[in-house]
This record gives sequence, structure tokens and C-alpha cells, in this order.
Amino acid sequence: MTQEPLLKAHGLVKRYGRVTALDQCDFDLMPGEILAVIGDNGAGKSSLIKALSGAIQPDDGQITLEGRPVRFASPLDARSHGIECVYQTLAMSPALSIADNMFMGRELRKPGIMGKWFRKLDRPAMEKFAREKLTELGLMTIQNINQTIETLSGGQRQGVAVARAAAFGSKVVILDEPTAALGVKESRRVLELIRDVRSRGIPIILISHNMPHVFEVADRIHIHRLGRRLCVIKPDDYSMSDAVAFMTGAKVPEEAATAA
Amino acid sequence: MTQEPLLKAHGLVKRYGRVTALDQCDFDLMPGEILAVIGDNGAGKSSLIKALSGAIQPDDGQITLEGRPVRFASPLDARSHGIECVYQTLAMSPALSIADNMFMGRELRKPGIMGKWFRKLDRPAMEKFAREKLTELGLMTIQNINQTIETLSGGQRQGVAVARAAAFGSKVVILDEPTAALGVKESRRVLELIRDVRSRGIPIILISHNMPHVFEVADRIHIHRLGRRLCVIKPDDYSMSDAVAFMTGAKVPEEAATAA
Amino acid sequence: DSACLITKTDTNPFFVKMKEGAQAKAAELGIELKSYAGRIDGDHESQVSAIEACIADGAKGILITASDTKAIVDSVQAARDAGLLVIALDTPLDPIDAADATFATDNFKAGELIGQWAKATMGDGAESAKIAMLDLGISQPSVDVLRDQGFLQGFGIELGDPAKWGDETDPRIVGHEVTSGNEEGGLKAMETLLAKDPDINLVYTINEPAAAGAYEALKAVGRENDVLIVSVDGGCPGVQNVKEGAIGATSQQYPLDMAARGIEAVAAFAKDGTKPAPTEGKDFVDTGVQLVTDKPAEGVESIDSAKGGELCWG
Amino acid sequence: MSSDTKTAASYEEGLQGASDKVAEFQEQKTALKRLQQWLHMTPSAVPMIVLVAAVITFGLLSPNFFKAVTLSTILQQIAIVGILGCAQSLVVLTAGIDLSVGAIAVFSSVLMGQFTFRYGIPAPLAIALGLTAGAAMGFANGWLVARIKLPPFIVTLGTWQIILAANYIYSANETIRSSEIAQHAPALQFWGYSIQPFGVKILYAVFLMVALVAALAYVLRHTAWGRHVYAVGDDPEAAELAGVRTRRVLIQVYTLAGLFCAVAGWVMIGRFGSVSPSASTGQLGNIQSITAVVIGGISLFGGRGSIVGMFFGALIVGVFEMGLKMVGTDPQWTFFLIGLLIILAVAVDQWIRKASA
Amino acid sequence: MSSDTKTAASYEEGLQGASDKVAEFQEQKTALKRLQQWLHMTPSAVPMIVLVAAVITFGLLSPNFFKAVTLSTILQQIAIVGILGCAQSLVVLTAGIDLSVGAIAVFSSVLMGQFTFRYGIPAPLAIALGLTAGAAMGFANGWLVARIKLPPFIVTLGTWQIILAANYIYSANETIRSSEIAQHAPALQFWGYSIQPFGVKILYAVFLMVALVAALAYVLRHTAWGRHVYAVGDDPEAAELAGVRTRRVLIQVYTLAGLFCAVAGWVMIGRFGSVSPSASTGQLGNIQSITAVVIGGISLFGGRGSIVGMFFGALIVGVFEMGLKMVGTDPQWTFFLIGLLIILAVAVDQWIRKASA
Ligand SMILES: Nc1ncnc2c1ncn2[C@@H]1O[C@H](COP(=O)(O)OP(=O)(O)OP(=O)(O)O)[C@@H](O)[C@H]1O
Ligand SMILES: Nc1ncnc2c1ncn2[C@@H]1O[C@H](COP(=O)(O)OP(=O)(O)OP(=O)(O)O)[C@@H](O)[C@H]1O
Ligand SMILES: [Mg+2]
Ligand SMILES: [Mg+2]
Repeated sequence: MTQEPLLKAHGLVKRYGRVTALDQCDFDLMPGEILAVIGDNGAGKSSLIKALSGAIQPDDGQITLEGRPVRFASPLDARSHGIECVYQTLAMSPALSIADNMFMGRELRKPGIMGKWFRKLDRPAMEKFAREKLTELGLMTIQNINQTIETLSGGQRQGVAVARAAAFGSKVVILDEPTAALGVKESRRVLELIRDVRSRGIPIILISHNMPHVFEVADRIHIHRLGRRLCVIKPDDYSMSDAVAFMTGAKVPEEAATAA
Repeated sequence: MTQEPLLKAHGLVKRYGRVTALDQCDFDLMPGEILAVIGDNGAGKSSLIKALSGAIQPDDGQITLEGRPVRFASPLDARSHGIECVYQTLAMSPALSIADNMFMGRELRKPGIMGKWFRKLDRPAMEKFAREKLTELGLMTIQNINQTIETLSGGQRQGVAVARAAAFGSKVVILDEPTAALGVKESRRVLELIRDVRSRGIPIILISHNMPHVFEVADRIHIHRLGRRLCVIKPDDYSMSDAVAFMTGAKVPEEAATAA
Repeated sequence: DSACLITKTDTNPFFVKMKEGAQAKAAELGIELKSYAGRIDGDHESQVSAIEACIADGAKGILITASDTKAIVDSVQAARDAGLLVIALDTPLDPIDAADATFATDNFKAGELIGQWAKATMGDGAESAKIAMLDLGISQPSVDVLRDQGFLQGFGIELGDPAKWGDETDPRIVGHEVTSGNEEGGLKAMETLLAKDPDINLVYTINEPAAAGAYEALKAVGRENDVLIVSVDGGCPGVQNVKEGAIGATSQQYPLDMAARGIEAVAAFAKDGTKPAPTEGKDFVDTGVQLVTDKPAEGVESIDSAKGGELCWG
Repeated sequence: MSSDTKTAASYEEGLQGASDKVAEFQEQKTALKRLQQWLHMTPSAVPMIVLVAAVITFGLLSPNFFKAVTLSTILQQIAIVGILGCAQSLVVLTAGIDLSVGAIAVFSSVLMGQFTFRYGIPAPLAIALGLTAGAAMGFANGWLVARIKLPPFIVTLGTWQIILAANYIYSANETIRSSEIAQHAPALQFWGYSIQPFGVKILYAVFLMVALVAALAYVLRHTAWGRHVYAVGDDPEAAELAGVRTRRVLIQVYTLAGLFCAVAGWVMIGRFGSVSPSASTGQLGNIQSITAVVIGGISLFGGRGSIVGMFFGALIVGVFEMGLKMVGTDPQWTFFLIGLLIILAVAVDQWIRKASA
Repeated sequence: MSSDTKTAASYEEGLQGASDKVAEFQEQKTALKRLQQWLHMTPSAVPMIVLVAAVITFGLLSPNFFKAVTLSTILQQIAIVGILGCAQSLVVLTAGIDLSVGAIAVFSSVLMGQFTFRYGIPAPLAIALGLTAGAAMGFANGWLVARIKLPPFIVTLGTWQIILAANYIYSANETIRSSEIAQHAPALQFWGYSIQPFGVKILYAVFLMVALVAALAYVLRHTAWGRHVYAVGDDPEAAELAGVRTRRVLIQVYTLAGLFCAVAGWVMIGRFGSVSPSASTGQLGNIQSITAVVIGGISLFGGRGSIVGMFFGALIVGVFEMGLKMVGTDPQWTFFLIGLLIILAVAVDQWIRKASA
């Protein structure tokens, strides 16, 4: 392999009281690839990507972005480095509207004096953009763009979160189970969106329990088990059964795979 | 069809401000069957089962259980009629332990004076039971049965909720996307559990976006679209593509199916 | 015609009785009386709103016991400008001519009397007395300061700034504590000071409820008989406590009298515009203060508790 | 080896030609329903209705109530609570509570007065220093809440005591007289001046309060910062994950609240003429402002409500107090009835909201 | 037609022989880490540590502090706050707040006194009636919170004023004197009696407080009802969905809180000797009990914390107040320092918890 990883982690450790969520975990993301992360429930996948996106601070280990060591003190910090993340808990403000949530932290201001001096938000522009992005995802069942998040169905919320990350990610987009609550149609759109984002040259980390989806879109698959990386495989070299067997511990991968 | 439906609803209506979540919706559940409910995000599936389990009061329409009209004022009310439900939001108290959550509202008391007069909880018994149920589901990655819910991973939480409903449902068990956040292994266990429950003679309502799962376990499939029942099909009569086409509006079912 | 009575609070029995006196008189003279009060001691803002309400309501006169004698002056002026008669009750305003008339007791004098009495009663012991000072509140409203400083002056202790308590350096003072002027506060303050110095033998209290609380604390440690408690007010339960020996001496004031005379003045003003004239030689109408004790001391004029019981106010 | 990779998605063929239609439902069009919907969309209208009802009731009960003088008096009486309410609203929107608002106001006013009279600093500078001091006290609150992560209730309970005590100690309980201020430092009394259109006196302070409410309403609704305040109150973790600098927002909110309190302190000098360290706002300002905020429909759990609601909340309390005084109820009965009316006002609010849900 | 039904699950073959092993991680075993873990598991120990530190500090600063008398005085001074704190803890655990606790206590004590002396009802019956009245006031709070769904803060803000005003109106501000009670109705003063082991006086009231705390701790930890209280405070919607009768639990909690307040009222008579409608507890009881609750580590957002923590919280405040007064001189400075120490106590608590996370 000649290319350098874009985002790399080495020896990450994260403990929660007596539970160790990450246990000397390694991680590599190559430029322009779709990397799937799969593993049992509680294997530590979410903890891993939280560490990568600044949402938690690992107890130990290094993260390097484009070869330079980084420490993210907060999600905003990671975001300013171009890393955008959809968390499993979605990170939305329930009482605010869809547009407010999509632009949280990077609101658009009106042009001219109103925006510059009075810092007035450009609501029409924000709403238009939000509506477009949701339409791309096929979330047409949202009847009113000014609905508050708390009135959306579970799947609709997830759609909004995914649309947000895809629209703004510039270097890495991380999706933690983006299709968990989505319908067939909406899931398909998300997969298309993921391919779209990759075609813009941006690599994607996709956590999912849906093997067909994973094998369909992933370039490489990071298999997580008991808080650490078990191996990395290519979907063309292994079958879904193999992957499932590895992640549940039914089979042990050969050395070769681990190095992939 | 000779049998009478166990649980039946007719003309349910539920409005949220300007949004109509249920629009003259009908519903039938036969004794001993697994009925899947599928539909787009926001189609109103969750609203339907919330109405059936007393979590919301419909604005209009009737529900009959075993031929008798019922009105559920609260989830507890429905539960006392033997209807147990796993909500999409899971309904867990984050700061309480797994055992506390599983037995919420039906705690076990110590035998003898301590239990009778001092109403002391029988923690060991509750913990033992909780551990057994979780083990049945294969949720072995839970390291400590006294962990609070808030420290569990998303999938682990869902597993606890499913275990609770399956353990206690006596007449109807309703599962709203029980496998959304679950891994391959855990999902499989849930499907097995669903079959188990049915083999105890208890009918199940399963909401899911996972077509293979639905077609694997369901006896009948209720297709929900735009707040109402579009049709009910048998998995043997139609392919997954047909079902997907119906629920997304790509195809319109023939009259026959609607009557099924 | 209507008049307003604005008291400092309406939870202190002193003001409750003042209100009753005013009401009785008002009913007798056919005047409609509306009463207002601050919410806590020192609350002059509620008093300002009350004055504004009286003006808006077209009252003929206002009787006020000011919570902050300087701060209220502007509002009083506004009321006088609007043609109302304003009478300061109990507490003179600062300056005193800010009100049309003042019917007051001299709170400093009240404190001085019990101070003198305590000094005389203790005799030589006064030199080595250990004094607990149970004051009203940390915001130090003016009555609080006047009674406290009066007592210390009467006892012969050098004052620091007479507009403030707590800055005296005399070692005989064990400490100042605040009581909110009720039994609960008196008890707790006394307990605390006793913990600080168990040999306290003289207790000054801002009013009789605080004194009753202090007495309970002393009783609890078995010292109720060898500690002298002095107080101010002269309410009936207080006088009763003097009779029973719980309180050594108290300075009695006459709120009912003050209020009744205030109402009469407003009635007169409403009729023909006459304003009351001050007591001879003073710039206010002094309604008097008398020491009530059953152990009269040399050189301090006093009445006994039986007499005090006749004059007491509720 | 990848024989099974493509089959899984086969059923998705059904998606071809999927409809993108959005459900359409008939809308209710009766007048009552429309009113309900409007109320639902405009929650700050609810306190307004309670207010109008109260005004009418008192107007019927007391002949003097409907005079312009009475109404302008009410406005000037609530000016201070209204400004403190602005500070309190900001804090409550972030799911906090500020018990120190009144203490900051009183101490700031004392500082302005003492700076002028004790040290001879020119009044405008003394005012600026007082405002800065208020903001600094607010900043201390914010720092403790955001950085040390202490609960706002306990932080401001502590600073309330600290500031109040500092206020008494520093001022030596001395009141500065109105006449002195008028003579030497009239700038301190600026907000006590008034205009008298048609003979009705309206204090500058009233205009200031209205302007502050309007400005805050704009900021909260129409700027990114305002949205962040709501997001922080709604779900601080989500806000942090979504990229809001929650700690910075919190510190800003408390600092701004402190500044507003100091402004209220300045207004107090204008309104009462004098500078008094024992002003009861120090003790009661917090409860009064919280009452206004809650009656105005702002949720104490954060993230919901509007500043305009708070304004009506303050007005409601002002109207009740004045109305009851004019009807001539005894003070204890007034407290009793105000207690009752607080509950009633919120119950009515709740009832209207429920009806429209 | 169902050609695709079975293929989808084909990859699940991989599950055969899946391991059921649970991850095992090395545990930290240093003494410090163990202490941290223990603190993490036993949050009520944190206030205890603060308490011990405070006691030692004051002991060093003031020679009189370590006397048994002083310590027993502190205990008797916090008896009332401790009992009110029990009431407050219950309410706060359900994510509510009860501003009326002090008012209920004072009014109940006045009712007991007046029933006995005004109407000549025998003291034990009067006490029973007073306790019932307290419970009824609590019930009113609970009913408004649970049924009408009003925010607890506003409900109890209203009832606080109502009850306090009713208290003054009903009692006509009349105090019943200690000597009269001792003579005619000693039962009213029951909790003021004491035992004196080794010459140290301990009031019955202190035993009562400890017993109440212990009983509540048991109920909250070891009964279903206790778990429901936590669940309601944690997430009321989830609790309701999970089958807790949230409204019933809320009403019970407030009623019980009212009863506890009435008990505190009875204790007040014993402790103060007399019955006084203007006892400061009416005004300050709420803030004092909330302070104890919060310093004790109970979250104002509900569902987290323990009653034992509240007990230590009350003790901490008691020790600080007594200690400062014994060390310091001026009440204003004492007030200042107590404010500071409240913040410090909670900051230390927070710091220890963070270190152990
Ligand atoms: N805040 C926390 N406190 C304590 N333990 C935690 C916390 N967050 C996660 N854990 C524990 O860490 C482990 C890993 O959790 P994580 O959420 O990373 O799993 P995951 O692989 O994302 O699982 P899932 O697929 O179910 O989302 C789990 O055992 C979980 O119980
Ligand atoms: N509390 C609420 N207030 C307002 N609107 C609501 C509320 N709950 C649901 N809705 C709306 O009702 C519609 C149906 O929601 P529901 O949750 O029943 O959908 P669903 O079929 O379960 O979707 P999903 O598959 O995404 O869970 C949606 O448009 C949603 O926005
Ligand atoms: Mg996860
Ligand atoms: Mg749903």
C-alpha cells in the first residue's frame, strides 16, 4: 500500500469506570474510500468514532490527520478540521426547527447591513437549503420544514442528521448507523448519498449492522471486536458469512487479513 | 377467514396540530399470528401502535380486544389487558439499572415479613431473572447487570427493552423496530425470540424496515401508507419487491390484497 | 374619604397592632383605610409602590412607618405634591421635615433606657459583663441600629459609627447575631453565641419575640435565671414575660396611640386642611416610651409590669 | 466468494417508480380551531390574554383603575422587574436559574453611587464602572457554571449571599440621599426622568425596558447566538455535539445577565431617587423576576419560551398587585390572592395550550 | 414469487459457532483508584468527606468548636432543616421543587397551637389535625402538579404565598407563649425534650430526624415505590410508558412531603417552645432545604441522588454556619463566607466526582 492514511489512530484506550470501551484500538482511513466498521453491539464502535470526532477524549493513544498528530478537544474542533459526524444519538435540539438544527453552529446571515451589523439570520436561504437536502434524501413526508425536531418520526430525525453531515463534511464524513431507523426507500437514498459524497473525493466511515449495505458500498471493512480492531478485510475477498463469523468470534481471521 | 381478530381497530384518527398521523386507519390482529407492519418513515406506524397500546389517545375510532370495545387511558391500562409494547424510544429510565428497568411497575418483593410488611424488593431474584432474559437474547456483552441504562450502547438498550416485553407480554406483544440498532447476532436472537413467543400462542405485531426479516417471520404483512392501512398481504403471495413497491406508492395493490 | 397606612412589614405584631389601632379609629371617624406593607424588613421599594397606589387611588393622607428613612423621601414628596397629607409614624424621616408631621417614639431613647437599666442592675458587674447582641437583620434597618446603639450608649459602651452596629471594639461584647425579630431567630442566635462564649450574662434583644427565643436557649442550658435579658416593644406577651421574669426589662412603645392620632390628623386635614403641630420643644410629636420592669433600678424611671400590662398593645 | 453480495438488494427493485407524494389532509377551518392554532403558534399571546382579562376585571372593580395615571404607574413599577426579567429569561432559557439578579442590581447601584460620592469619580464614569462590575459578577456566575460545571442554582445561591453581604459591608449600610444625587450627579438619576405626553407621565425607564425586551426578542429569534442559547438550554450535550460552544455561550449569557442587572441597578437610582443598599430588590428581585419569567411561559427546564412572554408575565404581576391595592385588600390578602392568581394564570395558559394540541 | 425470501439471511451462516465470550479487561488496583471507584459508586460519601474536612478545619480554628455541646447544638439546629430536607428531597427526586415547605411547616405548627388554645381541642388530637392539614396542603401541590400539569416551581411559589398569607391571617400574628404551652399542652413540645447521655444534651427531634432519613433511605432504595419515584424524576414519559402511574406517584410524593413539613412544624414547637406565625422558616425554609438537598448531591433535574446525601448537606451547612460564627465576628462577614463556602463545598464535590470518572 503506497498511500498514507488520511485519518489514523493508534492504541486508543477509553475506560468508563469499570467498563473498557476501547482497548488499544487502531484505525486507518484511506483517502477517498468508504470504510465500513462492523461489530457486535457494545463492541466499542461508537466509542471509536466519538474519539475520532472529538466527542470524547481517549485516555490514551494518538490520532493523526493527514500525517499530523491532532487532539480534538470538542466536536467543533474536529469539525473545523473538516470532520463531520452523525452520532447514534443524532445530536439534535428537540425544540428547534429542522433548518435551525441543520445549520447549528454555521448559520447563514443575511447579506448587507442586516447581516453584517445586526447579524440577522437568513432564514429563507437556510430553509431553502434544508428543504433541498431533505428532498435529495427523499424525505418528502416531512410536511413542514418549520416543524420542530421533536415532532418528527424516528426515521425522519435520522434523515435530517444524515443530510446535515453530508451537506457540510469537507474532509471526512462519519456516519454511526445512519440507516438504523430508515425505511427501504430512505435507506437506498442514504447509500446513494454516501456514494455521492465519495465521488466528491471525501472518504466516509460507515458504521452499520446491515451486512448487505456494508458489502454493497464499502471499499474496506474494519471489523471491531471487544474494544479493538480485529482485522480489516476487502468485501471482494470475503463473504458476508465470513465477516459475520469474524465479528462474532465464530472464526478467527488469518494473519494476512489483519494486515490488510 | 373464520377466526375473529384478537385485536381490532377501526377508523383511528390522530392529529398533531397540522399534521395528521393517523387518517381513518383500520387494523386487525389474528390470534397467534405474527403481523408485520411496514411503511415509509413517517407513515404513521408508531402512532398506530401507540394508539393500540394506550400511549396516545386517538381523536377518533374504536379499538376492540377479543371482541370487546376497549379504551386504554394509559400504557399501564393496556398492559393490564396483557398488551406489552417496545416503543421506538424504548421507554427506559436512564439513571436506573437494567433490572430496575425490566421490572418497572411489577417489581418482585421478598417473601415473608420483609416483603409483606416492609415491601422490600427481592433484588437478587430480579437480577437473576434479568440476567437470564438477556442471556437468552445473547446480550452477553453487558458486563454488569447493575449498570445504569445510560451507560449501555444503543443496541444493548434495545435488547433490554425487547427482553422486557417478551418476558411479560401475555396477550399481545408489540415491537416497534426492535432490531433497528441490533447487530447481526442479536437480531437473529430477536427473531428467534419472536418465534418463541408466538409458539407460546401469543400474537406479535412487528414493525420493521428490514424486509428480509419481515418476510422471514411474518404470517401477514400490514402495509401502511400516508396514515392508513393500504392493504394486508401474505408473504407467500407477494415478493419483497412488490411489498416495497406498495408501501412506497410505486405500485397500487389489487382489490383482493386489500381485503386479505 | 380614604387614608393609607403603610407599615414596614405586616408580620411583626407591632405593626399588626398599629394597623388595628388605625382601623378602629378610622371606622369611628368614617374614613376608609387601606393598608400596605413591605414584604421584609427594610423593604422600601414596596413602600414606594404603595405610595404610588395611594396617589393613584386619590387618598387624602398617608401614614407611613418608613423602612428606609432617606430613600423614601422622594416618593413622600411626590405624594405631598399631589396634595396628600403625609405623616411619619414611629420612625422619623431623614430629614424629619420631609413629612408633614411625625408621630414617633424615639427608638434610640428606648434602647438607652434598657441600657441604663441593665447597667444600674448589674452594678459593679457591668464592668465585666459579657453581652450578647441579638439584632434584627444584616441589612441593618434604622430601628435596628437605633435600638442597638441606644442600648450600648445607655450601658456606657463607646460607639463606633453610630449609624452602624457591629463596629464597636469593647471586649464586653461577645458578638452580634441577627434574629429577624422572631423566636426562631432569637433561639438560634442565642445558641450560637452561647457556643462562642458560655459565660454570657447580659442579652440585648431587638424585640420581645427574639427575647423569648433567647430565653428558651438559655433555659435549655439551665442559665435562664442568671442571665439578664432586655428588650424593646412593650407588647402584651412581652410584658407578660417581664412579669414572669423571662425578660428583665423592656422599653414600651405605643403603636396604637400613634396610629389613632395619625388617623385623627388625616381626618382633620381632610375636613379643613389643618396640619398637626409638633410636641413642644421637639420637631416631632413624641408618643413616648417607658421602661417596664418589676425590678426598678436607681436613677432610671420605670413602671411595673402591672401598669405596663394595662398600657400594652396586644 | 462474493456470490451473495448483490442479491440482498434485489427486493429494492420495487422502489422503481416510487411515489414522492406527500400526504395531504383536510384542514380544520372553524373559527375556534383557527384561534387555537394561532395560540399554539404564538405562545406569548397566552399571557397577553390573561393580562387583558385581568385589566378588564380590575377596571370593573375599581373606578380609578382605568385612569391613564394608574396604567403608567404600573408600567413604571414593573420597569425594574422587567429588566431583571430580561436577565433571568436569558439564564432560564439555558436551563439555568439566577438567584443573584437582585443582589447584582442593588450592589451595582451602590457601586455607582459610592464611586461618585466616596471617590468623586464623575458620574458617567462611575456608571460605566458600575455596569462593568455587574457584568463581572455575572461573568463569575457563568464561569462557575460553565467551567467548574456547578449547578446554576447553587452557584447563584452562593453569589447571591456573597454579593448581598459585600453590598452591606462596602456601603456601611449608608443611603445616599436623592437631593444630593440630584445636585451633584444627575446622570445617576437619568432613567427617572420622564416625558409627559397628554399629561401622562412616562419614565425613560419604561422606554428602556421596552427597548431591551424588543432587542432581546430580536437577538434570540433572529441571530445565530440566540439560536445557540435555545439549543444549549434544550439539550446541552446535543448542542455541544452539533458544534455549539456551549461553555462560551453560557458564560456570555450569565455575563450579559449581570450587565442587565447592573442596568436595572442604574434604573433603580432613577426610580427611587436615592441609592439604598437595603433595597428589597436584593432580597426579592430573584423571586419576582422568576415569577415573571414563569408566568410568561418560559420553561424552567430550558429551551422553550419567549422574552415577550416574560414581559407580559411582569405586566400581569404588576396589574394584579396594583389592582388589588386599589381595590383595597389587606396586604396579607393581597399576597394570598397574588399566590392564587399566579397559579390560575399558569393554569389558564396550560389549559389553552392543551385545548389546541 | 417468494424466490428472494430466504437468500437474505444466508450470510447469517457465519453465526454458527459464534463466541459468547464477554470481554475481560485488566482492572486497576492501586489504592487511589479503588478509592475513586468507591466514591463513584457511593456518591453520598462525597458530601461526607467535605463535612469531615469542614469539621476538622473549624476544630483547628476555634478551640470551643470541638466541644460536645457545640456539636450537639449543631445537630439540634439542623433538625428542622433536615426534616424539611426529607420532604424537599422527595420532591426534587421527581424533578420538582417545593418552595412551600417552610410555609407548610409554620402554618401546621400554628394550626396545632391554635386548635389547642383557641378551640380547646386536646393536644394529641390537635397535633393529628395539624399533620393532616400539612398533608392536605402537600396534596394540593401534588394535585396541581400531576393533574393540571403545572410546573412545580410555579405551583409551590403560589402555594407558598397563599399558605403564608393564610397563616398570618388565621393567627392574627399572635404568638402562643412557651410557658403557656408547657403548662396546658406539653404534648406540643414533645420533640423539645432531650436525653443527656454523658452530659451531652440530645433532643428527641434529632433522633426523629435521623429516623426519618433512615426510613426514607430504605424506602427509596428498597421498595418498588422508591424506584418509581426515581423513574418519574428521571424521565416521566418513559416511566409512564413503562407502566408507572406517574400521576399517582407525584401526588403521593407531594402529600408525603406535606406531611413531613407538618412534622417539622410540630418539631418547631418543641424546639422554639412557642408557636409563632412569623418564624423565619416560613420565608427561608425552602431555600435552606434546597441548599441542603443540592449540597447533598441530589440533582435538581430529578432522578439522581440520595437522601443520605441530603442529610450530610444539611450537616455541612450547619457546621459552616456554626463554625464561621464561632470563628468570625461580624454577621455580615459570616453571611459572605457562607455564600463562598456553599460554592466551595459543591465545587469540591464536583472535583472529586470528576477525578473518579
Ligand atoms: N458513558 C458511558 N458510561 C459507561 N459505559 C459506557 C458509556 N458509553 C459506552 N459505554 C460502554 O462501552 C461499551 C462500548 O459502547 P459503544 O457505544 O461504543 O458500543 P457500540 O459498538 O457502538 O455498540 P452498538 O452497536 O450497540 O451501538 C459498551 O459496553 C457500553 O456499555
Ligand atoms: N408528538 C408529535 N407532534 C407532532 N407531530 C408528530 C408527533 N409524533 C409524530 N408526529 C408526526 O406524525 C407522523 C407519523 O409519525 P410516526 O412516528 O407514527 O411515523 P412512523 O411510521 O413510525 O415513522 P418511522 O418509521 O420513521 O418511525 C409524522 O409525520 C410525524 O412527523
Ligand atoms: Mg454504537
Ligand atoms: Mg416509528
